[in-house]
Amino acid sequence: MAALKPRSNKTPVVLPASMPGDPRQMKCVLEAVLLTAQQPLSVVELKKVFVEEIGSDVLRVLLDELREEWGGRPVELLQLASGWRFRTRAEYLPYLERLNPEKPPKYSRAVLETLAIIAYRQPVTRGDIEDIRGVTVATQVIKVLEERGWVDVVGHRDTPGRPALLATTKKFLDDLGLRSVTELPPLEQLNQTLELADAQ
Amino acid sequence: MAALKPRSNKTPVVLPASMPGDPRQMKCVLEAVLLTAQQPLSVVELKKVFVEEIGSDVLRVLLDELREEWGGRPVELLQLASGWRFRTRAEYLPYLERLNPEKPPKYSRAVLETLAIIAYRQPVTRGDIEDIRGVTVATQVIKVLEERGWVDVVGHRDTPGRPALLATTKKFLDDLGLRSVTELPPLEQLNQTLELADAQ
Amino acid sequence: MSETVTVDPVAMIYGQPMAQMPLDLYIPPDAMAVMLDAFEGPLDLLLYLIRKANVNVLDIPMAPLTVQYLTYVEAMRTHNLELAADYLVMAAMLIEIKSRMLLPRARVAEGEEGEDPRAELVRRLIEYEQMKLAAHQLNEIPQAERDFEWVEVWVEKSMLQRLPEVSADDLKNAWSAILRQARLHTHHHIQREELSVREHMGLILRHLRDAGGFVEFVDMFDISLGAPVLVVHFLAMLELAREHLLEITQAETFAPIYVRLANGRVETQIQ
Repeated sequence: MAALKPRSNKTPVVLPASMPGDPRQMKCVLEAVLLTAQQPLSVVELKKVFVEEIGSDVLRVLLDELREEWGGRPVELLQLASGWRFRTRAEYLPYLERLNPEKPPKYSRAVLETLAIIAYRQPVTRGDIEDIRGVTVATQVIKVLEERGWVDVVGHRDTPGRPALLATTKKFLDDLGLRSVTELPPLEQLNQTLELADAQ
Repeated sequence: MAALKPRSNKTPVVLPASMPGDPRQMKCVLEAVLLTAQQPLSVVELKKVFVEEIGSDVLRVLLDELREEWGGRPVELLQLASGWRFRTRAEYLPYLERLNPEKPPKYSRAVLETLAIIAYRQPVTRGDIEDIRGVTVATQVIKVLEERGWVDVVGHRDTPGRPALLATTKKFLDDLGLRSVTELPPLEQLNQTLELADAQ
Repeated sequence: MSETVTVDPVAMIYGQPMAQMPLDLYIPPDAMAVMLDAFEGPLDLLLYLIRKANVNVLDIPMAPLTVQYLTYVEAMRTHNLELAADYLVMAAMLIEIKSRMLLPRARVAEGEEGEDPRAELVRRLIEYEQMKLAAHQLNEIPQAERDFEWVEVWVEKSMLQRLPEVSADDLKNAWSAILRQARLHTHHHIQREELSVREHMGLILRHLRDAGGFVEFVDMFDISLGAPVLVVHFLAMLELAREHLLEITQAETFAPIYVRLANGRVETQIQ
């Protein structure tokens, strides 16, 4: 009966001779296994891959070499607590992100209003911001903007307590695609629009 | 009002300069994206990865170069029906299996013959398959192929009962490393003495 | 074409003469059961018989084939194998073809013979055989998961710090909200300000900060920026002086004018 062979391991390709002592071939095997693994692989697991008995020390040397060989590549071999694993380098994540864009996070109203006040009224102190918003400004809010590199302290007002004067930075303008603060939507228009809207 | 371009480079990570004209950098990006992809990526999808506009022809040249560069490696870049993807070379399977001894799906002759008829004669109805095989086709047989994602219903024949028309999917081609149905092995032209494949 | 029927029958099966005993008919019952179970259907069985006899499919000797087929079908029955109706349909078809071949061929037209009664069977056998081989070849193609694995390198998404995007419009909207709010608290007024003056106030403070808090007046201006910018810059400097944020000093008439941060102190917490 023409019973079809269930498995087709009749690839014409010759199996790589992975005798101990062919480190290059062994590294190829490790590479294939690690590139397809769904989780980190420990040295114990990696040893199972080879028919022959392989010392942990030998394997470690091979893994270190493999890691070095992948040094300049977009993907790096890492030794983690639970084993070895390939990982995409951080600088390539923005490209992956572009492929599967997720919704970007949003700043809270407090952060946005604080930023607006600093942008339109700079330089301002935290007290000024609180006066305008009518509420206390949490330290965290200013910190978020400072860490983003959008706002920094440009001086101190010569009043009791010498409060820090905050202003927007060049990075803020760059990130918003502005050449100057004057390119922000003008305030007078806003005032008028608002008055019109309120009048109706 | 300042016309703002939507900015997406808000990562603190410095983007590698992937200006058009730096094919090496672009290939690194392609490599990173393709090595991590969970399914084949089409040229259209790959273009989205870059900030700049890139011609399909340029991309194809880069992909071909990348495929060649990976030539001697345990992992190969393939162009499949739904796009490009890296996969391990067949000769490394024994090693992978030792790590993960889970038995791969093994199909009965009934399933394989049904698959062949759908692949070579598509679109076909279950009745067509039964005519060719000379036996009733069990529902289970079709179900196995549908669950694997290799076969699906593409329409209905305009005859009494409006039987479903079955065809193979892109996943079927991808999983077999093919770009198109035309790459299936050509049918044997049998007209003289019948010789079975396993005739000895 | 039908000379095979002239052989003396050795047996009668289903009322049909059997030309010779199928040569391989005796098989131990257990093996027989396994073998019969392996046929995918009547076409598969017929192909097996034809291959065994090593005959041309285009010139099938119907009588012995039919006899052998029926023998196998009978064997399946006696082994209580589940016998699909398809096998019996095929048996009927074979007998019908065979009997039609015994009849003189009707002349369809001058010099032409009518269709061979075996034609349809041959067509089906060839097509099935083709698909059977195709199935075998399909199975030879390396398959995902069975013969290779897809590469799927780990991506640690948390390494990508996703920062919120803000547009100038967002700021405008935030400002509108503030204005509405401010309107409710009428005790303070938000006036229209010359924005560029405010921007330059920041620039001047930064300049002084970076220069160590003390700069000669003329060095505060970049002539290349043009008159309007210089005027705004100057206004900003006056405003800063008015707000006591900087001091402008001159030791004597015509001596250099210096601009320095109020108190002359450099803010150490500035990076």
